[in-house]
Amino acid sequence: MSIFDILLRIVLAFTAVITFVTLNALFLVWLERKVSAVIQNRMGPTEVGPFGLLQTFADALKLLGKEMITPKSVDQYVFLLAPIIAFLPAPLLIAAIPIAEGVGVSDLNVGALYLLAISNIALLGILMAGWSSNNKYSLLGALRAVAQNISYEIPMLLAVLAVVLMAGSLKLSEIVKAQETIPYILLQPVAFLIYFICSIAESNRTPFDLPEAESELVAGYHTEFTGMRFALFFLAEYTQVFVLAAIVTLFFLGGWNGPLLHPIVWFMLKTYLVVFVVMWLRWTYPRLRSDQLMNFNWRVLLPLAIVNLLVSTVLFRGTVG
Amino acid sequence: MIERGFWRGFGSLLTGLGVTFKRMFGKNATIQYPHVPVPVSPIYRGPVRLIAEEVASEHKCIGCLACQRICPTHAIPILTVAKNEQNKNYPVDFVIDDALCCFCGLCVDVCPTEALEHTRIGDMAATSQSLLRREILHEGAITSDNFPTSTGKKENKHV
Amino acid sequence: MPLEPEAVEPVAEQKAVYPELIERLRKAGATEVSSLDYSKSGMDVDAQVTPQSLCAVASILKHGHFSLETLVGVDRQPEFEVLYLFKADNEGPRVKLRAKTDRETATLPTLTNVYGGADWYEREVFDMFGVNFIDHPHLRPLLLPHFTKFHPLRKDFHGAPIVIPEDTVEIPELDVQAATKLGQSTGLRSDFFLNMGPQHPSTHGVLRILLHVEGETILGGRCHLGYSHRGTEKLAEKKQYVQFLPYTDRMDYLSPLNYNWGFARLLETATGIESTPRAEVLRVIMCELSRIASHLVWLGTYLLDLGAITPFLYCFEDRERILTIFERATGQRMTTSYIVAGGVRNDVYSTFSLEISELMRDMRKRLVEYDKLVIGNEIFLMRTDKVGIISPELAIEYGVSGPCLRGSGVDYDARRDEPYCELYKELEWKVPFETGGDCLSRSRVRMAELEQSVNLVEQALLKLEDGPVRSKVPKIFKVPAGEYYSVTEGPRGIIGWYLIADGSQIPYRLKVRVPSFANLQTVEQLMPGTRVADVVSILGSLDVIIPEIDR
Amino acid sequence: MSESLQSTSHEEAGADTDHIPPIVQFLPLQKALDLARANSLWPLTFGIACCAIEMMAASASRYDADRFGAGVFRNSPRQADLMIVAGTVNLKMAPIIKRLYDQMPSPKWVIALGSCAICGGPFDQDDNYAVLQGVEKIVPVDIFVPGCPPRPEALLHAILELQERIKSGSTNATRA
Repeated sequence: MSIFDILLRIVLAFTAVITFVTLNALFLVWLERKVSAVIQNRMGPTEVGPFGLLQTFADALKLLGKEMITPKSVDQYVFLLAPIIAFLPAPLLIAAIPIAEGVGVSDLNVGALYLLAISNIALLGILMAGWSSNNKYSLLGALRAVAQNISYEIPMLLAVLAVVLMAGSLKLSEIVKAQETIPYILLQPVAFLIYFICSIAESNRTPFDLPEAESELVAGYHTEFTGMRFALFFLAEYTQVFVLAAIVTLFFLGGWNGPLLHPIVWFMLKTYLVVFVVMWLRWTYPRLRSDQLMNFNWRVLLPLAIVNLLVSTVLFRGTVG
Repeated sequence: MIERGFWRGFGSLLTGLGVTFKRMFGKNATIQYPHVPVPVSPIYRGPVRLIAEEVASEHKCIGCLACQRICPTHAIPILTVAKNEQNKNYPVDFVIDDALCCFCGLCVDVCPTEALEHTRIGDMAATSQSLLRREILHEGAITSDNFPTSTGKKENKHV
Repeated sequence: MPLEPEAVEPVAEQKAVYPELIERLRKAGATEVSSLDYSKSGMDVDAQVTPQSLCAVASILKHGHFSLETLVGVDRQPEFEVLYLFKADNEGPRVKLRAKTDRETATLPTLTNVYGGADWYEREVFDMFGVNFIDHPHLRPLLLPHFTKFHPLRKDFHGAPIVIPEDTVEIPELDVQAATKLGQSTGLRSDFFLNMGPQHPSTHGVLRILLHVEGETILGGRCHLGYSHRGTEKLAEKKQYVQFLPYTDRMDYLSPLNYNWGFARLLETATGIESTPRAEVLRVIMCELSRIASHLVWLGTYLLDLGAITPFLYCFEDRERILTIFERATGQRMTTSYIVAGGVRNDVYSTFSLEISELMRDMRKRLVEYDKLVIGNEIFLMRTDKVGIISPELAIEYGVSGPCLRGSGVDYDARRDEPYCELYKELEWKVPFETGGDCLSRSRVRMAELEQSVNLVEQALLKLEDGPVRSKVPKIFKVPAGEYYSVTEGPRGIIGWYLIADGSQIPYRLKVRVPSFANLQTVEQLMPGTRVADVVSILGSLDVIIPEIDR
Repeated sequence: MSESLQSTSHEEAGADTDHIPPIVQFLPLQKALDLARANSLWPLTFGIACCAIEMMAASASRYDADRFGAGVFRNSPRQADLMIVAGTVNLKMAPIIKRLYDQMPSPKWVIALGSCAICGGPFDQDDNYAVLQGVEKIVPVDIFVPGCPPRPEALLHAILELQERIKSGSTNATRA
């Protein structure tokens, strides 16, 4: 392979991933508005395009054309960099997710580890946003985000570890292959629950949406961001939701395994089902308080995750090892 | 007091999800406003108008100024009265300022000849404040569509 | 025109039922203590106090578990008078203390040492009349902007043109000193000030709270009011009684009918006009519907504050149905101007009862649903249980009323204990109350009240008989000279109207005692030690309406 | 009444930023942008008095302003396009409204909802000392909605009217 070939592949992959990230996020925002509308017995966007499908495009275009305000008191460079850093993991994560056997940008050997590691870069962006805004609400939001993400990381890792233990590999396609007969949600229900809760907390969705708690912190860490910079946070958030759902699908729902339909269709169906559940939760629950959030993690989730890991080690690995 | 406990709490969360799930199949409550008119009560106190008589330029109004005096918000800034040949009062200039009006209906209540009435217009919007001062003496029957302030482009164009 | 306080008519011997109290007030230094006819003036005991004896007399009342209902400043021309209205719990008397001060010195001792709740009231009087209260902890303008140099409710004030100084385009200086005093600053300064509002999603309007926080823990906080002050009480002194009706709607726009009723009742007490039986039933039905609508907005916005959006839309959907009925019956959705002295303005439409009973049937189902979705929800319980506890003592001291008072275990409801409408005695219902005093208790009281209101409406519908809806009212409406007070129970608590009439068509002084004012005042006491998220929860559970407070 | 505020309102519309118009303007792009802007009016969560409740009702299920893309209420002025002044503006509030307006990124629009916001309404009577005679004294208003309070559909109508005006490019807002 010549250098030209490699470059072309990189460019192609990059374009494909960015396009997917954008379109997917726009679709998810539309979906979120429609789901909330259905739950709340109203219409949601209808007037812009068929079924309001173009609504989010109008929103995005508008945000592009908005004046970008950089308040005088902000920390200039950090403020400019923050949304980019927050958005960065979105394409990186999508690139590492296999959609079906051999379909995907890259199927890494340490895929599971990679996903967990990269997704936390966004946190840095959030912290930078909150710190540089020089706004107390932003700062509080960022601090909440950091505390919350770091705490929930641990039980999440432990839950994934249980899955990796069973599959015997960190490679995502291997993990999916291991679930050809029984998806891990049946074998590892506790790990699934822990992982699901933690990943909702990681992507700052209700009932764990404290970093941008609208009624307390105005708009949390992105209070001072306008136009496209704000849109980047938005894109990042919705991509994170998609990635969350994709990982749940890969780890617990058997990935693209399924009868009759094409594997890609199966994968997308399962992923969007999980996305729907996440949205459903958001439109049902109030949010927790920061100390309760921490309590729940350290007192309930973490011990549960450790016990779960121990038990599964004994049950599934004890005989082999 | 509500018993608190892990399982009860877990159950309550599921119950909550159940409620919203059931609502997903509920009836849609939205009135698609510009396409479908919003029903307005028959006694709705909309912007006030003067009832015109059969003979043009003759109104029931006898120029007693009771409405102007009772109006708590001074929303009838101009009400000029003249005398006709039979030495009877009649209005020559009658302006109502919808921007000031608080739609309390005291003027309609107080009118001795029932010359004033409320219209049923509920969706006024104007592009300038001066449009809201209405000369009601020679005004025809006003409706939501020909209300003087509106540009008449209520149908939203699809993109 | 100078106005002398009305000579008090002595009440017949057998009616003066509080001789012991009167005796004790006399001993403490009150002069001219007398009892009044409750049915005519809305007050039981009236006492003149000197500035020196004010605190001593008030202490007597405090030991008797009286709560401070409001302060009424009056410009008697030339001297100023401040009226202190007290109320004993349940069947006890209402007591009015009068303290005078002349125009030049305009000083009175503060009552804040005895009654903490006097704080804001005194600041309001300071705003409006320029009366100084000696030793008041922070006597600053409460409702007016800090740059105004006038006292609007003085009779010699006639709306001087105001020029806003150039520098006030900026948000005024933070009140750092007052906030620092509240917090126990440590040597290591990790504390800072967090400004909530006036544009903040959970302050329910334009309230501003300056929080002194350390991390997310609150050391103290101060409320800044007046961002929605509209000078209603001054306007009342320029409007005829009839013309003032629309303004009663706009004080508490979530329950305009209850305010309409309060004002109508005030005029009825003052003039002796009586309403018709049908009108009374209609009033009860409409006001209870209004209470339901108001509580629904509370439920929705409270959950919005706690982070759940969907209940808000459900509640508004139900509320829309009630508003549709209001619109068909009164002609407006919110600013109804429906209940007037002598009855109601117009009769209802033919399918009124049918529609309401259908709505109430659905409402019962909905209440069960709300109970499942909201009140039983574990996250809701975590956010409200043991948060923002108002003790019964605090509640009484600050004059808290309505569901907030009943959530603190004080069983008082003006509908039952000071029945201003015969119908409330005849119908079968009970006053819900909880003993927790926290946000959860207040929420549960409101949920129970929703159910009771549905009960009341359903029973009242059966009592609806044909007849006139308005009795004869003179065309030129005048109120005989005198002082009147009337109390009704709104969705947020006691709505009191204090009227000083001089016999003309226009009130001499009209003071509204709004429930949210006293309820909100407790928030400064509840905040220390909680977290930022709790402030939102506490504020939401108090269910305040800012334009009602600011007037 | 408020001389000082009025004189500064238009020059300082974007007081905390320097507004530089783009050098090259493409007409079709401008058209597309206007279309997008018209269909994506995010209002600022900002209620003052009675009208705020009707504003909330307009976004609730029965009227659902989200159908037109105007249901995304933003709490931060930095992310809002439309300021709906819903209620009485008094002298204490006026500087804050001005400030909020300045904090919004252009292009931005203002709807004066209800009598009070238009001209002081029922409260600007008999030399009232507290109330501003309409929010127009401090910020440029695009649409006036009479009513006390206006019905939710009046607000929807105002939004539609504003959309038309944005599409035809005839609003007060400066184009970015």
